[in-house]
Amino acid sequence: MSGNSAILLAMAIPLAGAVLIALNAKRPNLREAITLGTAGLLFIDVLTLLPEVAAGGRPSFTLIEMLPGLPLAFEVEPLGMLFGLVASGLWIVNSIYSIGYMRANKEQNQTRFYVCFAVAIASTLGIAFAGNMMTLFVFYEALTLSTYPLVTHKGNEDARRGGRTYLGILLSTSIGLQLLAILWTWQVAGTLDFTVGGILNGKVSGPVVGILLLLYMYGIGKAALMPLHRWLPAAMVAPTPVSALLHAVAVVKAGVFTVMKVAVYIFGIDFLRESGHGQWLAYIAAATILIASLVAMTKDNLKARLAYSTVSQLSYIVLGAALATSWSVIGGSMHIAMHAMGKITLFFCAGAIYTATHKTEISEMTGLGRIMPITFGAFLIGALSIIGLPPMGGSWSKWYLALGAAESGQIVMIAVLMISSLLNVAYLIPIVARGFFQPAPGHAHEPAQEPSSAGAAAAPRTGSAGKIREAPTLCVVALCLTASGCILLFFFADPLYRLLEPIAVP
Amino acid sequence: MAVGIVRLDNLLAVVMLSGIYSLISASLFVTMDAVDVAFTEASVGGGIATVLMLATLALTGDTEKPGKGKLQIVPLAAVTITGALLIYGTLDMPSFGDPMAAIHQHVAPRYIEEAPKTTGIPNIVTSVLASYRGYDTMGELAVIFTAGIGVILILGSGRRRDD
Amino acid sequence: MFFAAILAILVTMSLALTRALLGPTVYDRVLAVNSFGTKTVLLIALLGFLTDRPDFLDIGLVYALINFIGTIAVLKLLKYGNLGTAVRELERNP
Amino acid sequence: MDIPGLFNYWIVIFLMMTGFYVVIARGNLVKKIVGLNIFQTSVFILYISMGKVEDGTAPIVIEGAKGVGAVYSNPLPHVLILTAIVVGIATTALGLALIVRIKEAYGTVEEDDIFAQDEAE
Amino acid sequence: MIAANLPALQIVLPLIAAPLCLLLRRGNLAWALALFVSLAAFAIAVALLTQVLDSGAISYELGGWAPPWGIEYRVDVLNAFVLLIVAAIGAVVLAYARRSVAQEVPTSQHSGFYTAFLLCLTGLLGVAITGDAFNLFVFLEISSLSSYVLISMGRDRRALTAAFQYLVMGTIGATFIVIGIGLLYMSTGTLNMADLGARLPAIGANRTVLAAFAFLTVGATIKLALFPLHFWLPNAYAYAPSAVTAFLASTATKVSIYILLRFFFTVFGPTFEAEEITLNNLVVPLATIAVLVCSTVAIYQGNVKRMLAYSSIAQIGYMMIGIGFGTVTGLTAGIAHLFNHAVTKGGLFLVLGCIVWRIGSCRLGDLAGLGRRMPLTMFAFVLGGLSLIGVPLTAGFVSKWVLVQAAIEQGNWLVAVAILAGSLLALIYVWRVVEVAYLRPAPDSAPEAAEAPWSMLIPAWILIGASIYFGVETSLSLGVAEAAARFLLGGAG
Amino acid sequence: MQILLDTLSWLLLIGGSAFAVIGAVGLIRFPDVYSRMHAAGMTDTLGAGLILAGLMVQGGFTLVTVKLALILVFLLYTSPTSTYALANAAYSRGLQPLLGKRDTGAPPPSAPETEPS
Amino acid sequence: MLRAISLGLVLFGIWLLISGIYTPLLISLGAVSCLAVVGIAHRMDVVDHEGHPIHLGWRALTYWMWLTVEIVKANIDVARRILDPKLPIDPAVVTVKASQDSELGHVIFANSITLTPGTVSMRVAENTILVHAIATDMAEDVQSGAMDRRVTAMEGTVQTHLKDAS
Amino acid sequence: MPMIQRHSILRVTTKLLTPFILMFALYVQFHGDFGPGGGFQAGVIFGAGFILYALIYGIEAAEKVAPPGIIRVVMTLGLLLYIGVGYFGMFLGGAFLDYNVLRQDPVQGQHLGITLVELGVGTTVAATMITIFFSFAGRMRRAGRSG
Repeated sequence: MSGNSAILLAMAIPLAGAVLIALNAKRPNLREAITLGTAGLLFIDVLTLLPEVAAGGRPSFTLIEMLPGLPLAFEVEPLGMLFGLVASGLWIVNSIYSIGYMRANKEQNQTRFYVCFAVAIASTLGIAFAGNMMTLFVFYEALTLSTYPLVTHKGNEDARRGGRTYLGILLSTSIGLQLLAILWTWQVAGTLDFTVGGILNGKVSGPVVGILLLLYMYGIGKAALMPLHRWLPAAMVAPTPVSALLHAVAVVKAGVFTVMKVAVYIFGIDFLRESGHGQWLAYIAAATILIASLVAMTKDNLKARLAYSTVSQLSYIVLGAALATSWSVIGGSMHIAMHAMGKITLFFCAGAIYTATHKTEISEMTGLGRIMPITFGAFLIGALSIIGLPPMGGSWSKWYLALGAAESGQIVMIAVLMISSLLNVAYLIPIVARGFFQPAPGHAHEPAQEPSSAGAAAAPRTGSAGKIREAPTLCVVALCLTASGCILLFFFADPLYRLLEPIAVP
Repeated sequence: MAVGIVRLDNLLAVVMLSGIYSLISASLFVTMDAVDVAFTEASVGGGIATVLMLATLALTGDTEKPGKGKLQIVPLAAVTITGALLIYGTLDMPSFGDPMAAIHQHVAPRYIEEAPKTTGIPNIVTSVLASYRGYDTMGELAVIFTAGIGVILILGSGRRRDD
Repeated sequence: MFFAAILAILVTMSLALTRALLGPTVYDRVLAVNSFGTKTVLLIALLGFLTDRPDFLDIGLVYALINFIGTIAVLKLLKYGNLGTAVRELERNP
Repeated sequence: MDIPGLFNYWIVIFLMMTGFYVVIARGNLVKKIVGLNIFQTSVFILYISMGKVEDGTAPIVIEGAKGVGAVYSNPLPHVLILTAIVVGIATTALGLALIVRIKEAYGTVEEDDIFAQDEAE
Repeated sequence: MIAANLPALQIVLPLIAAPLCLLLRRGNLAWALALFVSLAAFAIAVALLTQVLDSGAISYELGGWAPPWGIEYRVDVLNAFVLLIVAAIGAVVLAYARRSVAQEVPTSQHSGFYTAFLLCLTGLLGVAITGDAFNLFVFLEISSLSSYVLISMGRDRRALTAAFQYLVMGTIGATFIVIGIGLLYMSTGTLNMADLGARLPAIGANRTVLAAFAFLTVGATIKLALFPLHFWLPNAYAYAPSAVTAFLASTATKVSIYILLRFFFTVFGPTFEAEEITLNNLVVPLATIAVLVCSTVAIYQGNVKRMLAYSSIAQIGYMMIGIGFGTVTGLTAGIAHLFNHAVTKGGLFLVLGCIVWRIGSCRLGDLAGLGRRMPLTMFAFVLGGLSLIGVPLTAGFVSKWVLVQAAIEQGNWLVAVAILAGSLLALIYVWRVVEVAYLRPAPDSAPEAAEAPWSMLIPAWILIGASIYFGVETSLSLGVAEAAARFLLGGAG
Repeated sequence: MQILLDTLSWLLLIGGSAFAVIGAVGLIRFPDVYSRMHAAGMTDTLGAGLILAGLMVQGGFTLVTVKLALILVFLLYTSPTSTYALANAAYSRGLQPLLGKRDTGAPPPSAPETEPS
Repeated sequence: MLRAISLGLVLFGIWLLISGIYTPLLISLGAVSCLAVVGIAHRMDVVDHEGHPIHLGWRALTYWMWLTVEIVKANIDVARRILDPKLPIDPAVVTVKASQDSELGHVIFANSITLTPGTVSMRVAENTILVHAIATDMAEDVQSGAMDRRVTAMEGTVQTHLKDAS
Repeated sequence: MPMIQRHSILRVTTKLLTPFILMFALYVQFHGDFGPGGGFQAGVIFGAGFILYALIYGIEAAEKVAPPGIIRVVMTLGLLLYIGVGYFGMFLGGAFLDYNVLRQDPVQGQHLGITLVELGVGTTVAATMITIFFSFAGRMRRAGRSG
């Protein structure tokens, strides 16, 4: 299969899947089979691209010329390859998990759910493989719009409000700031094609660079740089699989991926570094890392805590871009994969806990670890990866980031990384500890305990009432897979590094 | 008189005054050699328009709500500005009746010269109206036709419908 | 010569106009308007002679006619508040 | 600049603006239409006055010896205004028809009463 | 013979069909005739555009009289494009109209309705095609008068007041245009627009010409409902029958913009100094305010039709911004947006018509739960809404992209930001509808609603589909728009 | 001959004008509608008649004269008719004429027949 | 029928008189026009003794002459009153007997009264006409019946079948 | 003695005048080429004559003379005549509304064209005026009934 058609297929497969899913709305089993099949096919398709890219090839494909000089074009480069692999690979796992989750919770509108999911993945791959900023922007918007129905899935007032915040922040930043930045870039550089070394390099100078950088960074709302992070906790009204894949992987990673792309291909890391404007961006990122971690500690709702954790972790990647050294860029890019794997595990666990017990607050989870050992075990692994302890994948990316900070002489940043790791420990480990080491309170299994805010639409758990067991098998399988992924990434970090090397060392 | 139209509350009187206005302007048209126009203005402005307005008054009552006679500032300003603009525009206009004005130099002479010969009728206005600018006249006819259709659609045709 | 007559007519017209503006009753206005119309007919006729193109008397004729119709319409409206029904019918059942 | 030569325009403009004022300032719909009429008629006069040629005569060819060397006024404005008059009467008719229906629907032909009723809905 | 007379046929075909429609007493027959004729007009427009693109402007002398003595039809890229828009929208809306009109207009008035509709079409086409200033006025009046009639046929009594208001404003606007034309004629002695364009530079910007310019601008501005003079529009659109709203919204104001373009660039020429001053200092700020204010007002509308009407005013603002820049990019953006918005807004109003047809209302609250009950319709609305917002891959995006580019080119950052802000406001008002339709459950008392009939849905989807298509394939819209812009700027200067 | 005709038409025109002006003065001076009608009638009949006659003399035996005559006839037909209609309308809508010293015993105008318009 | 023909002839005569252009085309157009008008008039039912009173014949002419003299006299009278600074008017409303048999006669009488300045007919009833006069002596003039007699005379023989049932 | 009102004056005058008005309208129609006037003016006068008749004799009588349906058809016929002349010119190889080709001699062709076109104008205008008046008066009658 040639690379070119593979690129097209990467978007066509999920879209075709979406159509098939929509057509089989009345047959849930077939529908879900299609979902899984599509996911598998997609992953294989993306994998076929890997050898060529790893060998230094840049498969490309131009769909149409949307505006004169501005085609919808695709080009696969290492960063996109990585992102595409992560997204498509995790989609399989997530699909398995979703099926278990959705069925167990008897959610409404499942067909719409799967359709939008497939469309969102298609958009994500579009972002990953985009060959120019315009194409990226198009799919960026498509991703926002296709995930909106997922966020508001429950359809109640809460979900609507969350959806409004989500859409409001993401679209207004992208249209108001990012698009402006893109236009400006187009005006200045005359092209939007991603070019190694940056297209703005030498075209602008002085404060304009700063303004443009600001526009881009805040325009990419999905990167959740403070203070434009509000949408991410708001999006937690979505069902957990959505939070897991989209708000741990696809959407937020699309954001930071775009940040990376902009840093590497629009500004060019050398240019960015030399202009000195990366500096303040690094400070903002650092501040976000710390503040979000602190906020995370105050959250009792598990998903909210994870959400703030995500905000914090995303800024690692932004930091990587802002430092603009080869190490930091590689570290940041690697963190896309590492954090994805870790965070999806954590969200899967949260969803599993919810499915099994209908509990959302951390304070209620005492003693659950003994009843759901696999879930909590996986949670521990994920948490360790996020914290950055070996032998988890997360340790590598933090290591490279720290190296990058050292390379640029930013000792403060190393300190920030360290403090942040400590904070991670402080807000993640207690959950595990509480689950394993504290005894369960007597009334823990009362379904009436369920907070009203959590899923009014969710059907009460049927079957053996009061008896808490592990979550549905499909959920557990999925979270085991990702947990082992975290460990695997530690051992197979080298290929990743080699894949990413070309972007940092032009 | 125009002021009278502004001030009067009695719509009937207003309508009649507007009829007079038409008559006056028609006389002016005659003095300015526009006999065809005067003809039309007389028959339309003085006749049909008045009758239609009366018919409307018969249906809607003929007194205006009182107490609205005082001048309103915003419209007055708009009017003043427009008027000032027009007067400003007149400053570069050719004097009244100046035969050397541009308007009489370019297109018109040929009509006067040629129209009677090519169309064989002495009334230049008619020949320009129906032939040189016959297309305008067709448009005009379409306009009046539209008005007819419109009135039928809005008011129903005269024939009683049992609805 | 015609000019003098025109002047006279103009004076007449302005007097009629004054009456039309003064009112006080609607009937006064109608009367003034009607009178005004007649004067206009004369004016047109005189103007035709003044400009040496007396062949436009058709306009005067139209004036007289239109003026008449207008007046009748006004009066019918004034008297009956209705324009569509036959006079005879209106008289039978007022 | 020949101010007296422009005087005619100014009178026309005054009339025009009076009509215009009636249209936009008066609340009675019938009066608006009357104002519109006056406004348009004044424009007609403006046109015709620009078509007048001094010592000219109506643009109808005089047959025979009398017509030799006659100066005719510009016929084109006349043609245009004929068309414009027709447009004017068409507009008037439509406007009046609408007024009749408005009266039937609202019971009034005063603009502010109508607005008040619309607001109340 | 037919090929040579295409420009005339473009207008005269619908015109002769109009009285014939009236003679056909049966509404359905009238509809069939109207549809047939509008399709023919569309075909002619396509033929004209290709012809113009191939071989340059076409001139057609009506009555065989050479211009400037006779009336000339002059088809160049710009008006061939406008003709295409009008004819296409006309054809689609007519195809759509049958069911919609059958519901909203009494049966006895059907043939009259289609007559008026065809007259309106004729008028708009006539305005677009003519090369004679006064002829433009005449056809403008044909279209205006018939649109007053069409608007007044709405079921709500407010349709009457709306039509009346429109009548008064429209007549004032048209009279202003007449004054302007008269003053121009006075200064040059000609009425042919090309001839005017050739003669005006010699006269220069004397006061009469300036006044003419002012009157034409204000008159056209009233007609196209630029911001401070827009107040007649929302009611007119909101209470007219659905098909009429769709047709007028996507054509009438566009044709008015065309008038403005024509006068600005062909008659006065792009270098006319007063024009530059006006454009930059008056039109652009006003248009920008229009975008912001009217988008904001649209957010607060409880009636979706009204909302879209305000949105139209805002979108007109975009076009005027583009035109106001007076550069190739700006004009391209303005003209392309003219096209894109016509397609999009036409589609949206048609979709709305489907909704009204089904549930008899277009109040926001009544749309609850429609996403489930009329999925195809609502999905079309979402797509159209996206185009209105200017999301990439929709037509709305393309023209806004070029527009912002034009703003940046001029260094006018404020306007660029305002354009983007306008998009965000559009997002808000579109999303209010989407949220209600998809996320709010239908009240139990809601009437049983199913999809609208295919005869309505398909035309609506054609336009919505087109608005997506032209977001992806831009060579037609942008290409022609750019050619037109170049023509306007280069052809007369 | 020509001089004679000119003088004649002169006299007619002057006379007509005089009557017209006097009638108009009457239109202003008279106290109520009914009496003003008489003044208006004056201009309509003799004023118009004399002026038209004067013009006819000018026109000689041509089309113009025929048209003038037609106008005159027309005026003589319509003028009393409209005056009558006016008087009738005013009277039947209850407009009381101002009366002189002597009461002639005429019936009072009837009450308004229809609702006020 | 006869009246229709005569109406057509009269119309055509007037056409010829005012047309001034005697090409075959226009004359034939004129003839067609007159025919059309007669047709419409017939449909309108206005071609009868009232609408087209040719039966009055020459008597009308003599009556007109007399009336003209009356009008001139009355005009001078009213003019005097207007110009007199004292404005010697003395309005009166009187009833005048109308002895004509046909409505047409009434009409002629009433219009004659109106045409004569100083008197205006205000209401035509069965056999009387209500007249407003500017001065009492004028009212008395009308009441004297001179005009009434002349109109009746002009009307000539009584045409009973024409009584209108209004 | 009760005074029975009679409106013979108005009726009789109208009867007398109507045919002349109509004739005059046609005169204006056909003499527009030579003097002031033309189709439009003729149409208006014709309409006015008819309106006078309708004023005095009532709409019912007027509608009997000219049924609204027929008037409506006449209205379209005038416009069709105009456009038809235009088309005819086109079929004969000229431009739209080219009268030169109507006859061998262009001058005669022009004359013919103008006459026909003016006739079309007159027809439509007269019919439209009558229609508009009928519509207004019809409303009045309806309003009078209900009120």
